[in-house]
Amino acid sequence: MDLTYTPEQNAFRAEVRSWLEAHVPKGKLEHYDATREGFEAHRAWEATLKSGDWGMVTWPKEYGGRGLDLIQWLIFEEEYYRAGAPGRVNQNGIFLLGPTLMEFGTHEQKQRFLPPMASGEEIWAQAWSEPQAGSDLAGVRATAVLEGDEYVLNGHKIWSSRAAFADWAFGLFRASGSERHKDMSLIFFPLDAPGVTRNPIRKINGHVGFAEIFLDNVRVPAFNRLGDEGQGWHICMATAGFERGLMLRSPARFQEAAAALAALWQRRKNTCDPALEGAVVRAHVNAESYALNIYQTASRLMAGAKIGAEASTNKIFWSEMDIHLHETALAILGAEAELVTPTGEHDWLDDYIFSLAGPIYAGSNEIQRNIIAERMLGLPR
Amino acid sequence: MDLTYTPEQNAFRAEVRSWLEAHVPKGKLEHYDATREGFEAHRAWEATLKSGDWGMVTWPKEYGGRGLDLIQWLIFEEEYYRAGAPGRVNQNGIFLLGPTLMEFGTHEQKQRFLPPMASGEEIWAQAWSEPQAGSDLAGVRATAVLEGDEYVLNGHKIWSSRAAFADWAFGLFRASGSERHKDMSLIFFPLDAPGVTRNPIRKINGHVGFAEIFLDNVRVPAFNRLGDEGQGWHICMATAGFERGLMLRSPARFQEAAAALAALWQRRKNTCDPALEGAVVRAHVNAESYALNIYQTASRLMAGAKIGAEASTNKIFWSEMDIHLHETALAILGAEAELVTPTGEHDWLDDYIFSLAGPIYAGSNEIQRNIIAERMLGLPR
Amino acid sequence: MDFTLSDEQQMFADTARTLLGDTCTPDHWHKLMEQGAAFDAARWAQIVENGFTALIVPEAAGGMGLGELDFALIAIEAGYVALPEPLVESAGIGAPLLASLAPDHPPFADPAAIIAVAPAINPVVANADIAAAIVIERDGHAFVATPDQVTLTPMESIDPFRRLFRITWDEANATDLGPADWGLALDRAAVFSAAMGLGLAQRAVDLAVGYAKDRNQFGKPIGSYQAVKHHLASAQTAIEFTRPMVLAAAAEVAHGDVQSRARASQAKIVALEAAEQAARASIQVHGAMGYSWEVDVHLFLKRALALKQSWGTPAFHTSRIATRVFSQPVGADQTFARENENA
Amino acid sequence: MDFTLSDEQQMFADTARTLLGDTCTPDHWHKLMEQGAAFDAARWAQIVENGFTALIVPEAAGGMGLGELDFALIAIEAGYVALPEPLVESAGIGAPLLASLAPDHPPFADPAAIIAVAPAINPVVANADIAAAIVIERDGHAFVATPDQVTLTPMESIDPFRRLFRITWDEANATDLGPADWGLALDRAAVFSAAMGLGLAQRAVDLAVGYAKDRNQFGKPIGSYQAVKHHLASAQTAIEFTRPMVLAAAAEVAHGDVQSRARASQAKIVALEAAEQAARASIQVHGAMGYSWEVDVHLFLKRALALKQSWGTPAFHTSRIATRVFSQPVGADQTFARENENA
Repeated sequence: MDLTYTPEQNAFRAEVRSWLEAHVPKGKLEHYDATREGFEAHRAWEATLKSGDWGMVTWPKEYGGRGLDLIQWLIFEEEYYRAGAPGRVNQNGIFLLGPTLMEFGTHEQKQRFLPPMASGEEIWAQAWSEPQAGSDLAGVRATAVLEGDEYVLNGHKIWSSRAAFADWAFGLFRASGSERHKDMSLIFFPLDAPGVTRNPIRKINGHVGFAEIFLDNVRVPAFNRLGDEGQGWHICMATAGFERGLMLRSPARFQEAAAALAALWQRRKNTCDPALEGAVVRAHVNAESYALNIYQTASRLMAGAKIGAEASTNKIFWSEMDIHLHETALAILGAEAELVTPTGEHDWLDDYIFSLAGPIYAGSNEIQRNIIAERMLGLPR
Repeated sequence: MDLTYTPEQNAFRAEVRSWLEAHVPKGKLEHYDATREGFEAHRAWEATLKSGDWGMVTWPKEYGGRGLDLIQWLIFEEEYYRAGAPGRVNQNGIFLLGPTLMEFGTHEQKQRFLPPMASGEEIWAQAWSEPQAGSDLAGVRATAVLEGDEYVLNGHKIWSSRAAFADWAFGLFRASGSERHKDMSLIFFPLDAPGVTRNPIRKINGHVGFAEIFLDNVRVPAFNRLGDEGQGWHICMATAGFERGLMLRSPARFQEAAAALAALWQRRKNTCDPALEGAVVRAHVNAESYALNIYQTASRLMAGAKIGAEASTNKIFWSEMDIHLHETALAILGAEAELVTPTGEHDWLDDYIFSLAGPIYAGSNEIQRNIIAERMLGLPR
Repeated sequence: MDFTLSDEQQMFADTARTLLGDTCTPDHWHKLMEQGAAFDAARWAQIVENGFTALIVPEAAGGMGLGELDFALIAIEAGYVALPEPLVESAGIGAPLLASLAPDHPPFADPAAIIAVAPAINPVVANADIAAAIVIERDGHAFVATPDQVTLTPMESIDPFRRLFRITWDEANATDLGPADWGLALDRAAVFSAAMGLGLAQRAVDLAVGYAKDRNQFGKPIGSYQAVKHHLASAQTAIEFTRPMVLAAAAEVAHGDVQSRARASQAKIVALEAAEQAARASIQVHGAMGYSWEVDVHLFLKRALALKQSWGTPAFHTSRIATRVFSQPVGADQTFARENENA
Repeated sequence: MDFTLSDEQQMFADTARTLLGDTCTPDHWHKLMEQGAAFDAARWAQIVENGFTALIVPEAAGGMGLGELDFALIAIEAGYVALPEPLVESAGIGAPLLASLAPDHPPFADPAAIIAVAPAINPVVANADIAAAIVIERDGHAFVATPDQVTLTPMESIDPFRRLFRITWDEANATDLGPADWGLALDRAAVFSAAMGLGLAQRAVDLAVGYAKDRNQFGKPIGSYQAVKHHLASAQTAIEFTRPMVLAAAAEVAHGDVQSRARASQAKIVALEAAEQAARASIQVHGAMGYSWEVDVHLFLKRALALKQSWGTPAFHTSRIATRVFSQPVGADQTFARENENA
């Protein structure tokens, strides 16, 4: 165990920091889920990132990445959040589908899809849930029928994040007449293909972060199927692991939020309940706990280990810590907590509302606790 | 709604207070679960109580009670805890079996069993659980076979509270060969009857509050069966309602504990984390919430209502509030929290350990939440 | 000692529940939100017609002169429907305050008139732009002004049904009504906020129960899963222990002593906590649905957040309870004790 | 930057786990409790023989001169078996403290000798009666004495395996070793208490998992019920996030800066919380069994309670973290920052 950075790692941090200082937009961009303009501003930021070769630092160079290791990734993320750089509009692509493609895709698929994903030219939505299939994904009813070298897709997807404005979506489809986990395939489709209708769904903060998608005889090449026919459930479970796990929730985000909370506290502590200081300190402790856990996991993965059920413990930990942190902020804000923040200021209220979704999406915390109990602890189903 | 006491109620309070001031033992009695001596000292106190006609104030006079209403009972309890009077060693009898006997017993049974219960001459243990039947009481295997006008009892009971020193026990027995909820009867047996063996079980505070009981062809008269043959499950469920409900956990206990906590805080606040004051105040709020809820229930019952699933909400509330209160006390005590208290002082540590049993006994809080969800909210089984 | 409601009180509550439940429906919420509106004139007229705005206004000011407990029962129902109109703020807080100082003030001629309140403890004032009178606190005095006599800056609340304003004003353009009982106004506000919280909490649970019975996952209703049951059972338990606290606090407001102030504070803390807990449990049970604008449970979360912090933060109210705990006798015989009896 | 253990460290931990697991069994706990004893000479001899008491004693005092991380791995295993003997107190805290001041002190001739510590922060001192030396804090100095030079009053702990004493003494009967690094002793104590807490927590969960697989109610193992699963999954989650904190804190103790002090405090807080949470979940899962002396989980609860408050209360350690948060830069790039780099 050596908890110091190498000179190379320190030099890398300095490089990231100076590039970000030169390129991060000064004002806060409108949220990518708020309007088409906000979405496109974030796409432009992805292009800027790509111009510095920062699109997806851990991916191999041939697929649009920079070929860095996980510690470098963590350093990049730390600097990224420290600089207050914009949120990643393509997170469904780069953090969720990307790693899955890397594991299950053919070389041709990787060449086709990864570089425009890393550059933000193609922005992805996920299309897992259906009206009757939320936590119970095996209840998916949308179908994919192979006709020649094309799939014909039909069905109704819902709670598709980013789908209001994105270019592509990936989703689970089943062979006609199949049931539960069997005969499902993971297939990509363009959101502007003939037969696709999307209706935005407003989130409780008013943003159109979700959409429902109707697919009516949408034709896509068989090339768009990831993995073998019928392997969809297996791949989907792997993706869910990524979603809950390492990539999507880098510790830097929570550490910066905890630092902002500490600053808020110092500005307001003379007009607040002094007992709140304990919660402010605790937010810092939680964020460090999370960061150290991720550093440990990164070290283990670099030493050859595979990520397992600890993805579920991560999911529970970050979602609960995020709520605690934002609850504390609202308590500090007191009677002003209900007021919508002027543009440009730290939006504690919106982030609190968003934090409440944490225990729900990417596999509800109830499901995660079942997974931990059954797979880590070996309790019976 | 009228939240003031009548002059008669105030006079009653004064009468209780002056009697208790004259009679409550000055020193703290040894715990009734600690030793035989402690047990007998509490039996002697019950006799003193009875001498003032305070044995069981709400019972009819003909069964050894005083015939008072529930508001008077609450006033009595308030004064009882305020005076620091000894714990009721016969609580399994007076609070649990007594109300059940009142509802299901014959006049002869009431005449035989209630007066010596109210006077402490006969002290009762409960004998519900068996090694394979804890939360799942319908799994009871002990049998009762009618031979002439006697039952022959066989089986193995465990976690019988008070059974190490008590005189009588009541338990569930089933007809040979019957299953689950069917053909069970509630039967009383003397703990010194031939064929009864009892082994004390030490609790985690070292007290022998439990025993296991082996019954080997124990013969008792059929008179000792409460209700009809086979009605045992039904009666037992009613008893469980009493146990969780109004009688066993009078608000006064928690209000006095909250008051003691406030006093502890005031003595120690200069050497403590100031943020603990919030928890001290909260303990008071919780105890008042509980008291007001019980006053409301008492008023409703006096107006003719029946107690329902709210017994389960009570169980959850008092057990969680009790843990919170004692956790707070230990936090105030800090590094001295682990030290066993000298006899005579408020034993926060032992009470904390006892509080942890709250969510377990009298139907675990998990079971109570199921009951609330199914019976109050109407969710499916 | 009697903790039951009278038949008349029960009838008031039933009337309010029927009226508000019939008019303030999910469809109506959606319509208001689409319009960006937070006031329905037709419903307000019905509320006025049923006498709810006159309930605790003294008879001297043309009201019915009933007590806080009576009004609290209505406020519970207002919470149950996330009522947008300022029934509680105007008729529960503003009107009795103004009536105690100026029973002949013109708004009392019209029971539909809205009386807004701007206490020092709140940074914003609700519905000030549509008020017939705004009662403003400064140095313990109450000043009264009309909207055109002050400067109002709209502030957006997370709750789409709260219409808030920052107010700046000049004593020259307002009428000084002299020293006012702002403590009593605060106690009423705390108790009625608590009552609304109780209604919010019960509705959040009821919405989740309805959903959990209908929604199937893994081949059975999600309401049959223990995790769902336990979330909702915990929320309902909090509600059961909030209700008597709110009713007692309402019944005792008029005492105006350290115990009644502490009770009002207790009620506000536990009721808004129960509301927040219930709303969050409800959102969690609704899954992704709970996070969308289409499911109405967010309205209950947002109102709970707003009421929790306005009219005194939880820390403020905890300090009022601490005053009672550490300055007066506590213990089993003190549940209904009064300050003057301990003097 | 590498967060993995070396093969040698892994081997130490495995050896400790085997040795302690083989000798400190439930049967052995019960035997000790029946005897009212809290020290097993045979096991202590084996611990000594394996070099665990010499691990972090400097080579100058005849020790192995290894680091806190190495010892923390042993302390985790000591927690896992609720070890009665004073391995952590003596070899982890007392010995390195005494060795830093007096490497030639007679006890170091015997690796089995017990070195007790009486810091100002603790009201009691463990195992003082069987110590070869007691190191006592006064005014920043360390004094050393033998048990017969001081007055020891036995104090009963709720943990049957903790042997505690209040100590009174006179400087005339002790040797003044001069100013000592009591801060370092406290950091070691915090980190090793945290390590024990991690072991306690995991054992409490493991005991409950074993019980929940075997115990049937309503026709199936109780471990198949969601409520049981979720209690234990929550406890295990806390453990997963405690372990890296404890290891990092141990690896950083030697820095002796505001960050390493905060890290030690963080580790102590989260680890003892995890231990208490796990023990309580385990008791709850055991049902009535969990409340009896026969099921060993109570040992883990009691040790957790004791360690949580000794060597600084949670409030004390929170204030040390606050010092770090409010006096040094915080944020995403500060996870491994050092005070001297920020000077």
